[in-house]
Amino acid sequence: MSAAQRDDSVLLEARGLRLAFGGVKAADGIDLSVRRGEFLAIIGPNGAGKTTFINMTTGYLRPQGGSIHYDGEEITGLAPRAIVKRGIGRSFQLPQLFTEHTVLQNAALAIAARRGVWHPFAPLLSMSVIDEARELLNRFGLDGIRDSRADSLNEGARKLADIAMATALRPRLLLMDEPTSGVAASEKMAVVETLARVLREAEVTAVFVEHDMDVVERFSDRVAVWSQGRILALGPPGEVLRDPDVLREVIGVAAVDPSAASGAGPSREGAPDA
Amino acid sequence: MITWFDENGLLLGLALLDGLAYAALVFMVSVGLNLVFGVLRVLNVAHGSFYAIGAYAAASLGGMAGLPVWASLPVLLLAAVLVGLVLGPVIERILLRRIYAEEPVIQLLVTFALFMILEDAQKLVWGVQPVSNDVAVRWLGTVDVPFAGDVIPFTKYQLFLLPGVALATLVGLAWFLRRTLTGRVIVAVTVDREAATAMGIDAKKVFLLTFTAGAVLAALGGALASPTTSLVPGIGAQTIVLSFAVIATAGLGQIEGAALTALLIGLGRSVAVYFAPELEVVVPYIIMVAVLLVRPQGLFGAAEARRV
Amino acid sequence: MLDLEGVSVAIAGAPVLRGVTLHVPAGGRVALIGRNGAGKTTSLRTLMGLLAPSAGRVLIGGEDAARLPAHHRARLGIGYAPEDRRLFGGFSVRENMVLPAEVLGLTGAEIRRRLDLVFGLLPELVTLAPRRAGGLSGGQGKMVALGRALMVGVRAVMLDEPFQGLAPALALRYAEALKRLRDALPELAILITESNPELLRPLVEATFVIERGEIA
Amino acid sequence: MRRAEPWLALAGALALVAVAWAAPWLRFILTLALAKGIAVLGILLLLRAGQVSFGHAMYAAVGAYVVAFAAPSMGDVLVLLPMAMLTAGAIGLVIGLFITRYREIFFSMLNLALSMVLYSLLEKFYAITKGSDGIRVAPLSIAGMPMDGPMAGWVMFGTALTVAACFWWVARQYLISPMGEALAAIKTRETRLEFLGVSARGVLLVAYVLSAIMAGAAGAIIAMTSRHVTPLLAYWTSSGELVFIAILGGAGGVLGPFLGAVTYELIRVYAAAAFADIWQMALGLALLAVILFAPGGVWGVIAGLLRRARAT
Repeated sequence: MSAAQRDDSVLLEARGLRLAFGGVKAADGIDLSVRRGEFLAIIGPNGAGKTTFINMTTGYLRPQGGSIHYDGEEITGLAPRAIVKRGIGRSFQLPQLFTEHTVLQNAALAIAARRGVWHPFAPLLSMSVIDEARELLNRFGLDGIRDSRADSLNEGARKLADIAMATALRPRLLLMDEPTSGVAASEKMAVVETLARVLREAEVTAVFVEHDMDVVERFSDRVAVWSQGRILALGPPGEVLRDPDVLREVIGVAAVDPSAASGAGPSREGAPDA
Repeated sequence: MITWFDENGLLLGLALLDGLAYAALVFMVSVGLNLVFGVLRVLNVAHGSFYAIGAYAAASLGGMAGLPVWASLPVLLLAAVLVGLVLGPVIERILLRRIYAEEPVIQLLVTFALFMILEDAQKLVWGVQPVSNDVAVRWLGTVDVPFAGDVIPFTKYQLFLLPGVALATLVGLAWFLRRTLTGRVIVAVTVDREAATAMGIDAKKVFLLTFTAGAVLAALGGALASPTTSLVPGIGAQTIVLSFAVIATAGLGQIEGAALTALLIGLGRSVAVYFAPELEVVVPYIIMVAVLLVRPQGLFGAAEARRV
Repeated sequence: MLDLEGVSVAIAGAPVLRGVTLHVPAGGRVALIGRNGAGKTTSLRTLMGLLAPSAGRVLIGGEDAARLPAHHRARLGIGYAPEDRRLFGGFSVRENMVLPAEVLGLTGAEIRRRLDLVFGLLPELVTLAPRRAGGLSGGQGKMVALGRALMVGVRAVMLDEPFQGLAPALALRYAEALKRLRDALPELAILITESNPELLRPLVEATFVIERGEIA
Repeated sequence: MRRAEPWLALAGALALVAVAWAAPWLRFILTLALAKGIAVLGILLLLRAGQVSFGHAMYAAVGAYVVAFAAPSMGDVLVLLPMAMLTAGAIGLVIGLFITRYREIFFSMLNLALSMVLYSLLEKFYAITKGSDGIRVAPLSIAGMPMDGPMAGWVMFGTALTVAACFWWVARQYLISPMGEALAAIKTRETRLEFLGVSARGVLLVAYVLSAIMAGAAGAIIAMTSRHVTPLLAYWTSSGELVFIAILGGAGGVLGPFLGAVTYELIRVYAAAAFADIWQMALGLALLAVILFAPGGVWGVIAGLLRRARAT
């Protein structure tokens, strides 16, 4: 996404978010503004509070302090359903599919959810819904497996179906929790490219948690680095991913030493599926 | 208020004493049900039948001719252990072992079928006429309990023995689960059956052991109840629904919670017996609904760990 | 040490493994590579006896394991760190590690000896030891799962996707721990699953690739 | 399978009429079986959401007592039946608002608890309900015509068959509608449903109220057929019986409940005749046999036969 297209006005604004589980601070004063139309990547070590941020923004967890504004309106502590209605969608680290339904039925249910499910006697798979569902699956390259049951899919397809369901609601902001985890390394780039194309076409603003630095580098406009419930750094990927603090904390190399980064063992392309 | 107390003080005292004894019995049964559910993940509808059969067996054994009076107490224990050790392993091995992988509704129905079978079996063995044997209660005699400037004569059996056994069970079970290896093994299986197996734990043995222990506890509850009441068909059904109420109110997998809830429900019910007899059966459920309205996961239950 | 010979496994009627043959020699370090759903976890679970093969043979230390109940694997010195950690959340980290050793009936002295060994290999665990396992982050949990597997796994350990979900920094530390393991316990057989072959190359001597339930 | 179902239903209905005509003493049994099948249909809806109600007999009891109380003043089948359904539905709505917050064991046990509350109220408030003696239902009429003798039996049989057919159709359409499919989504991934902006509670509530209405209709038919209502209708074992029939019939198809109910009632009648004292035991053994050896239930057996017939 080029800078020219971007509208710099803020779509989502989090101020001073705090949440602790037991003694562990999952959010310790998070301030973050997400701009309209941007792709913002969140990186950081395990347990830094990345998923917690998504959970708070989508109403799954209620912050103990701070506020979240979306499009000028305060949405702090609203229920997930109310937040979905305002145009915020999400996908999950572990894909949340209806496992006893087919891929097509999953998509159709998501579409029906947008249009309203309260019709007791119209079949779910009526023509109008099927057409839209197939179009949706087509866009994500899932049409070939539309009649497979969701629990029989491989992880990559499950991830895509999960995101497809979130986009079926036509959100304006989409939060994705590790969209590429579980996707085989060889397929990862193709999956992300598909995803980026679909989201760009629909003019969706995206926030995504990601462990793969290549994906972050290629697909984000800005990167936020999470560490122990705080934002350690925020900026364009070219800058942030070269910051020595970030390298030490997140990527695990002592300094900007090319031999260390490409040496033996899991290196910065490391943690393959994570 | 004062005049009410003058008129009803004795009745209230009696209700509290009765409630305490009753709560002790309810605890014995529901803690076993809870333990079995925690480990096997099967809600055993036939658990109440163990209670009933324990009670009938105790009454029959205790009624044998030539038994010295002092033996009336050990006989209760003996009956419970016999019933639990015979029924528990047989049922676990033959029936439950086949259904651990099934859906909950199937498991419920299997134990429901078992309940129906055991219900008729009781009628075949002990008939439908009331059976009673209160030698143990009479042998221990009564004690005068001072209450609100008055005295209430109450049986020692109900005042000391029942709460004593319940308390010993509570403390013993909590100690066993936390401090002994077998206890920790049981807890590990409760948390994660497969991981426990990979750690070298024989989950099948743990299931057998736990189910048998649950059966003994239920039978012991019945055996201890037998000298205080006359036994009729249907006591098993009554007990199981009450135990369901206790564990749902307490929250699943709670031992101390089950004890406090049993006390709450036992006292509530016995107060109702004296002051609003038509509400006797309803009170435990009113308590349960009231609690779950405020705390959907039960009084002491932890909210489900969320994972997205 | 660990062998699958033409093993087929079906889960809920759907075939997951089709005639898989896999050999991990004593003291060998072997990677099992494949994408998600290819059958890696199923292979390990079958070796652990948690799934029963519909065809083929499972050998542990050269012996047919068909009649061996699942919980006997630990007795044979096989440790297992599942992909999703599966720690006992209410126990402390130390209790999690000690439990399998106690179940085997090891003496207190032997348990302490093994604990010291594992703490030496995985120094991170020393500070974690008193903490409740339920409160750990995913990455820390992976370390504990490895430590727990090593408490009984004296002849072999099976690690299921140990790097999955680890941030790069933690993945690096985990890999270092595996290297220390290799140097300190040369007689220990290790079977690791991974979806990225590059990652394990420096750590293993042999690699099997599994695709759609078959060794490619 | 789904396409064959209407034909199977028609064939089944004709078979029932033929049996009721050939063996009049079975007509009474079959009417009760159809009524129970209707209640079980409601259980089936909840099972689709993965929830087991161990207390739905309470709604059957509500329907039955509505008939018993109202029959002396307005004893017309065409009035009593909707009245019973409405009352059961209204109570189901009130209870449902509370109970749809809970899942699994809590859902089961709360239903059971509330049914036991109703049971003891019915039993203890003798002045109103005549306690465990129960109430005799006053003579009835249909569309103004008094019912008596063998004609009454046929009217009730016809009523049961008609109501069963209507609810069969309703359930069949409902289950493939978005709301019905969302029920199955509650079973597999309720979180996702919420994040699609759909109220899982609302979805479950609709099914719950519908199931209460079905049970209410069943109770009304039972009361009008047997002409005697007792608190036992609400007892938890009656609820267990409904779940039992649902599994016996097989949870696969919408016809299952009726197959299960007819099978169940026949086993019960013959067990009661053959082993008077241990019919419960015989029934329990039959249930175990079905679960262990024919897990698909009667519906599963028939579906298997049909598939084999088509294959050859």
